Amino acid sequence: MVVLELNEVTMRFGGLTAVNRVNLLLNENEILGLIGPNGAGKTTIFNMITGIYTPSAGKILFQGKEINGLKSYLLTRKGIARTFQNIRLFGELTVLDNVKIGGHVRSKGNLFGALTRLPAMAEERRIAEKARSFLAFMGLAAKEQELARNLSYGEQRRLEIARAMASDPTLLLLDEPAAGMNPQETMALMEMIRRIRDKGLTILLVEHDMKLVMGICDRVAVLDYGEKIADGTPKEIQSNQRVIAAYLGEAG
Amino acid sequence: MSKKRLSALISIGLVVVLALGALLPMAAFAAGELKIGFLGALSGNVAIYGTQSLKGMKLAVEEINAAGGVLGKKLVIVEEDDRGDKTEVANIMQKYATQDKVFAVVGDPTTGATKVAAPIAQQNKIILISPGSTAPGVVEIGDYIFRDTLLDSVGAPAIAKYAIQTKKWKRFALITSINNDFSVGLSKLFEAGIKKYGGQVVIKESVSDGDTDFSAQITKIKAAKPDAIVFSAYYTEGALIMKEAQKQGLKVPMVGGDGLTAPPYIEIGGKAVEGSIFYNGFSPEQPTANTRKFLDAFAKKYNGEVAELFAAQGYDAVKIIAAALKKAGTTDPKAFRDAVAATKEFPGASGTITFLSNREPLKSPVYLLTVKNGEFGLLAKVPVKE
Amino acid sequence: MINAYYLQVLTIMGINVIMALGLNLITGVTGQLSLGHAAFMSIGAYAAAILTLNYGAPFWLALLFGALVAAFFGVLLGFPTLRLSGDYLAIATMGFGEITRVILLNLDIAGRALGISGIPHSSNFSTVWILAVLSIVTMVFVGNSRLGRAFLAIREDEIAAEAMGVNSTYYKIQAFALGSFFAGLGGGLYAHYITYLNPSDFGFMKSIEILNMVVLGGMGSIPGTILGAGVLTAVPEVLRAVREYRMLFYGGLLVFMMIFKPNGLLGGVHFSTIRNWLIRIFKGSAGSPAGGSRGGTGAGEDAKTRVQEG
Amino acid sequence: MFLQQLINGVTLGSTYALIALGYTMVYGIILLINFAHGEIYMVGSFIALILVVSYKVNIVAAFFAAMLGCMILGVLMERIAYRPLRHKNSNRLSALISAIGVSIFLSNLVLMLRGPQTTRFPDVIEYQFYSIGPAQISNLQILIIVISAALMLGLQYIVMRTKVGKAMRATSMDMQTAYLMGINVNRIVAITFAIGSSLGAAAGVLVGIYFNAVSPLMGTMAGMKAFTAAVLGGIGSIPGAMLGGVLLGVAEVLGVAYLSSSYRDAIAFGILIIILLIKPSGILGQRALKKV
Repeated sequence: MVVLELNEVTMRFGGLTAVNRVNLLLNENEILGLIGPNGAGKTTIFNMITGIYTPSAGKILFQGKEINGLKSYLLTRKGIARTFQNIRLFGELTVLDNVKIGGHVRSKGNLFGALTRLPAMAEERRIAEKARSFLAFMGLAAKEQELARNLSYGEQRRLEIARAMASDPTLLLLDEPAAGMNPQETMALMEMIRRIRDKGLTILLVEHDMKLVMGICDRVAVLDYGEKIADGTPKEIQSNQRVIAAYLGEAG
Repeated sequence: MSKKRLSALISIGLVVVLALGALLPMAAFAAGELKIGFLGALSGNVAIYGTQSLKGMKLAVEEINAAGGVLGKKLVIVEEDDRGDKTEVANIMQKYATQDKVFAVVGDPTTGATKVAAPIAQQNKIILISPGSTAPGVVEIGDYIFRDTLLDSVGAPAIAKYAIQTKKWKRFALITSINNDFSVGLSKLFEAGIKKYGGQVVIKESVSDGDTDFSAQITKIKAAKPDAIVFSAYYTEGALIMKEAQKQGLKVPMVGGDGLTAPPYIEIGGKAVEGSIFYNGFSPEQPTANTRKFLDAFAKKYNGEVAELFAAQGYDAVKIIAAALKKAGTTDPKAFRDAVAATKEFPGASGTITFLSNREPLKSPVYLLTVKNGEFGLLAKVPVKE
Repeated sequence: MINAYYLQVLTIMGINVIMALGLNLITGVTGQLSLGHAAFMSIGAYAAAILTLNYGAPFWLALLFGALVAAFFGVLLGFPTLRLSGDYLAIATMGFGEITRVILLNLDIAGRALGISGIPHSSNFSTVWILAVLSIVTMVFVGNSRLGRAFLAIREDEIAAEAMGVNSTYYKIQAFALGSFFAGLGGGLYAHYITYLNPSDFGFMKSIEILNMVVLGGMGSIPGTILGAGVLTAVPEVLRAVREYRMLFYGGLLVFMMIFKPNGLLGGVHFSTIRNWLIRIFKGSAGSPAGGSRGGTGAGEDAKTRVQEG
Repeated sequence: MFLQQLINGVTLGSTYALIALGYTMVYGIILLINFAHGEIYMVGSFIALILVVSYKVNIVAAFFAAMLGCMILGVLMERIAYRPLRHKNSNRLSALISAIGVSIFLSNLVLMLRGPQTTRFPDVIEYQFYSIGPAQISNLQILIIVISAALMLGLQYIVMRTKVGKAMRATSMDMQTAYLMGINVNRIVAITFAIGSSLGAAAGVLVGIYFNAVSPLMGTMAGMKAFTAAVLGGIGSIPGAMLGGVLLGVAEVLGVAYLSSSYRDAIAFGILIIILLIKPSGILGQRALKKV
């Protein structure tokens, strides 16, 4: 089953075309890697899928329904969760609270609930329990009372993932999850991403670390100057002449 | 110890120190003193009136004490700055009543603050004399509440009559300052007065205290072709309005109340305010013997400063209190109150003052003044009867 | 020892606590700087006073009515303006405050510049503090709920909050409505304590005064806000010098706090934190497992767990 | 009468524009609403007043002295109240609150030193009137309009054509990158405050001359109105400040002329809120995409 489909999606900023008629398919329970040189349009695609930008043209379909221009909180309700390239945690809140907020769309409670404590208590316990399970899953259980801003860089990256998972998404978008991690941390992260997939999630990954991309992705799509230049298994991509040219071109 | 806990401890310490400070006795109570509380703003936007009243009060207390005090005791003024803030007024009044145990309060010069303080004074049976409030609804608060101002309900018709019958002006533009309670109240009286004597209000405009641009209003007023501009608020805006009229070539005089009769009106307005007419209960330029005496003493005490209306009224309030105390022979609230209420034809610096049975002041005469050659000049003295 | 004067200062302190808690919810918890809190206070005060004076309504009904009207205006202002962010919102709320003042100056039912006088003196120490305690409890409950976490998430990072499914506009309006409700409640109590209302008492400076309470105590912290309201009500009464230079002091305080202690005296301190310190003090600090290596919150939670186990 | 009201409005609007230029400049570079700008304007007015009245200084000299004085004040203010915050990387609300603090401090300092009363600004320029059909305009009104326009053009030139201006624009786009490119960001921000504050002082002196009145409380309301003007025109845009100022002045005057003078201030702030809602970027402003 197709979870996400990009159909001729284009994004222009003034005179600049950042993304040009990109097509992309993401199947259920698949890990798709999105790579490309800097400025190729990866993050723009990310921001379109998550509702920060509305595409100038083309369609984005999630589970067969068009989601162009939907606000990001609605997308989260539908089952799309994300992490951020430049970490955006709730720094002054505890690790546990961060994950609890991640579960916002999967829990109930309003002003009335907050004031009449009793029914809310049970719900609160359920929220906390769930949040703790995600923390444990990401190996952060011991840190639950720390303030998020006090975590190490790698821990913050993992907390972002835990927080995103708390919204019970169908599709998880990871924006450079390994940035700033050391090789050991990256290895551990790869393992975690695999385990997330094993839980039944579909994952779209933007990443520069080729070892990680080639190591865990089922499929890889390559962008250059806003256009998709290749799409295939890691093996196919590694031997694709256009891809090599694009990367070498950048290096040279 | 974490930084957080340290700052929490500091906070708790702060609270404890504050609490202790508040519980310490405020001032040693000297047996030979009678305390009068001063209410008014010494800082903030309305500080002019408070500062003036306090100066007048201090002069009065000095004179009384020099003459041996009252009932063998010296008078002392307890002063706090209420900044015109109503919460402050309430707190200070309550403090005077409970901590300082004053037997009388002079203040506040503004109506609004007086309305906040008066119920507390009434409840504690403390005489309160406001040296400035003129709007209705003040003395009605209780039988311990008085004021020694010239009531607008006397002055406004008098000046309207003069403008219409003597000056033969018929068409008036009425300007109100909408954020000034004195002005809003006075405008109604002006309107009624103008109507009563056969004049006509051809246009009504609003300004706010603190405005400096009146160009749009003056352009409108000019088109309405009035004989005079009636302005019910204070001298600063009054003078600036006349300046603007002068710039736009609108050559009509201003008619107003005692809010305009202060030296800055002429200072700011210059030639533009020539020919303005207004009423006042107090005229430094045409003083009676009592006023002369007060003005000289005031100038001597405050480096040659010319006393303004609020200073004279603050001075009179203290003098009225002292006289009543002497007459009552006791500080017993009931007897003292009755003595204040019985004040009749008191020869004050701001005019002759009688308290009517409803505790409203009757001040006579009312002076009608004008601006001539850059100075205030007397037009007429209008005696006022009950 | 408690005479009428202390009682009055404490009562006004209680009113300030209620209003400051309202602003803390908007500015401290949700991170939306409001410079028009006094306007909501005035709306509550006038609505309540008009109800008791002109319609003879019972005091408690007038209070509730005033608070609800204020909340209604909070929503009204919220709907359009909350799409604005940061300083634009602050300026819009300031504009709203000025507009409210001008409208009150033009309303006959509000007595124009003459204001409303003779309001029954119905507020007293106990009503004010019962309501203050109720407000504190409400704030604590809200703070520990899904609603409160949504507010906090918006303050911390609006884009991330939206990405977590928090409809930020909806929650910001709720924060404004709730915060304005408490401003209105405080206003109603104020009206029935001071017994006289005038539009000039609810200007920009009043908003700043309330903001100062929150900033001094610690934005987002309930105990901090209470402390801030308490200190700024008491200090001018005790220190004469502070009373005279008050506005100067307020201005300087804002700058000073922002530079040296932007989180206020008790920033990040919650009732649970204080409870944990107390537990620690009474149980002795021996055998503390956390060793205080991290912030107070972490260490405190350990203590709490121990108590629950024990 | 309409023409006369239009002239009234344009003159009033020019005074707003003069103050608005300082707001827009500072906001354009460091995204801070310099709340204290209205107070700078007030202080400028007082400096000129004191020089002219007490020291019998020539008005032109007093004008420049006021600009210099406020330039120093502006730089000091930035150094004490804003720079520490910028270096701490604290959020923008902190900077705004700090700015409000400076504003309250300055206005109350002058209030304590001078008292609340309005002081007369002497007539330093002889009035002359020129007729335009049924309306008339004074030499002073022309002077204010001309000086506002000249200062706007001068400022536009500095920002667009000079090296310092280029550095300012770079700083406004991305402070971090500008710093990495070797621009002394602190110096550029200080220069911005210096220019902005001296413009505020110029406005203060001109308005003092025009309305003949100076008071410690004049800064707050004028500042709020001028800020509204800056937002109306598109904050950050220099021609926008001019346009916004004039439009606001005309709207206010026409509001008094044809609606009601008692709602005057509500009209100005009503416009502010409506603009913020309909086009937060203002008439000439550009809308920036938020970065994620």
